[in-house]
Amino acid sequence: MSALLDLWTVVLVSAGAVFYLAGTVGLLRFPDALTRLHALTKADNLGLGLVVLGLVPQVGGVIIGIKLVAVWLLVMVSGACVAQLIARLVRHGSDPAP
Amino acid sequence: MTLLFDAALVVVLLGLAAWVVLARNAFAAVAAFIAYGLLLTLAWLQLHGIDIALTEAAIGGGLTGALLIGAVIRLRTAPPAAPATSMTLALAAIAAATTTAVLAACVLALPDPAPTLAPLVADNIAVTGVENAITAVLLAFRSMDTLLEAIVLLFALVGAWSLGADSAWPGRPGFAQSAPPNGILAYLARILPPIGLVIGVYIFWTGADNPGGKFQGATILAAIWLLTMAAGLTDAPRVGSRWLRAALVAGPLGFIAVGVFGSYSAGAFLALPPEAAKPLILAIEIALMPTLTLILALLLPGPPQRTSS
Amino acid sequence: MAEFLTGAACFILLVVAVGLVRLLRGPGDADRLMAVQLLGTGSIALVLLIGVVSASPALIDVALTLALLAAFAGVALVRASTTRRPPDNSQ
Amino acid sequence: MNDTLLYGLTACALIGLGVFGLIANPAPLRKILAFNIAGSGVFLLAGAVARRGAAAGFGGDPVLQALLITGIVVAFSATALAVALVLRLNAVTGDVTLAEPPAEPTDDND
Repeated sequence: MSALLDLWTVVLVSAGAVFYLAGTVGLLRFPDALTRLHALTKADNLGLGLVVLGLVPQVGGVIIGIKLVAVWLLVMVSGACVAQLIARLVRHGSDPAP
Repeated sequence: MTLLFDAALVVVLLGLAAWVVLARNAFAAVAAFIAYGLLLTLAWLQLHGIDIALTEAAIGGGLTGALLIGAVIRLRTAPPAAPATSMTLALAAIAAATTTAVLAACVLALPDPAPTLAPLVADNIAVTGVENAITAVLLAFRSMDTLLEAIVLLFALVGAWSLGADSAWPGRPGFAQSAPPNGILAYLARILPPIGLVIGVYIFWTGADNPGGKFQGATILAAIWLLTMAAGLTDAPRVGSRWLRAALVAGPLGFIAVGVFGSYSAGAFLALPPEAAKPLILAIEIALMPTLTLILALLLPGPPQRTSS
Repeated sequence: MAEFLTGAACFILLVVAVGLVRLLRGPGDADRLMAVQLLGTGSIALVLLIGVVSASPALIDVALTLALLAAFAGVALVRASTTRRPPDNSQ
Repeated sequence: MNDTLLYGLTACALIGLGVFGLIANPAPLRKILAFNIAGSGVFLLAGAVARRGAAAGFGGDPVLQALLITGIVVAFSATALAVALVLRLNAVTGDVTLAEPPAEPTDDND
């Protein structure tokens, strides 16, 4: 059972790390601000989400596990809102060098 | 493996610090400074200072970033200052290199075994009734420092307010903010405050026994209040308002009252009688919390700017 | 397991650090802020990983604080860039 | 090379960088940033010293760590006051420096 949980952690944390890599590659390679924003939100939501889900079996406590997931939910809410705000800023040209 | 992580962290920290100092674009420097603050939080964790990491996360990740971004954008229209002459640059380089060299020599010469007060704290912490050693130090063993800190914060706010123009006195700090009531910002400012209130009070409350405490909790509450101000849902209070001024001095006065009580009951100013140590520590924390929240939040919008609404 | 998680932490730190190149290059404020945002999310993951490795659940509170305040830099930028200030007559 | 030595030496380098920026960079806001870098270097140095003092079941000397928390909060309040001063100076004079303006503007600081 514990080996299975460890496998779960290894697979999900690795997958999360890959999404961080994808986020960085997108942030560096995509041509304009809006597409870069698209890459960033993947790292926000999926990268952190997979890491959190991977870590849940390792913390040994339901309350702590719930707090872990709460961290992810908070990041998703604020990440989504900030992405919208930044996108509007970019589109309405308030940014000096779009 | 951990040392590898430390080494990578240190390299990125130094790179970001160099960028903050050397970048040509002021906004880029501020953005790098925010990133630097985030990584500093990780450095504190690696140095086993969880309480410090929590403080850095709350202040560096929230308040300082917002303060500096607001300032750098307002200063964008200002004419650039005259660039430093090569003489100044050379002097700066010499001063920096000397400082670093002397300090590095001191670090390499640190005594071994290191002097520490940890055993002393471990021996006496039971008297205070709290389990978090940091809280015990802040509110029992070195409470004079904490009292003076609260007063310094109050002075900083008074200093910032005193920069306001006469015509704006006693008005509200900052500029009037408005946002579309159904927009994203207003949405965020309605979703986060209840959660932030719970987290802030939790961090404050758990501080007696676990990492956390009034500074971290107050910073979180201040940040949440600022968010609602940014979305136009609330407005900063008038600096002349009586309740505001009363709340600002309530914390330090409560602290001093406990101190005076100590000089009667335990023989010295700020001494805590052992049988009542924990309730008194809690009393100080509860008295300081609203004051700290108000000061930390109102330091951001700065001096009063407008007398109407 | 600790070895693997520390290795993952190293990997994520390096990856988001490389993302900081966007902070150097810009060109807009929004691009620079996005690099900071990625680093912020990365630090939350790192705090959680370090917390599990060192078996100290209190670190989750640090991650919770970072997550709660993750939106602040973005909100400050949008607010400062879009606020039309009244002419300053306070001289 | 142990971790306290690594962080201690990093702190020294950060203080040096901060001192350099404080003297070399003419823009006041950048001086504030540089001062904060130097300040955080001082904190980190104290943090490394505190970590060396780990004993009696604590991960670091709790007295020093508690004082660091005080330091970080006070540093924030000082930064806020400094920023308020610069903004007020800019609002009153339209400029950000107390020095005489340069003969012709340069685009050093965009």
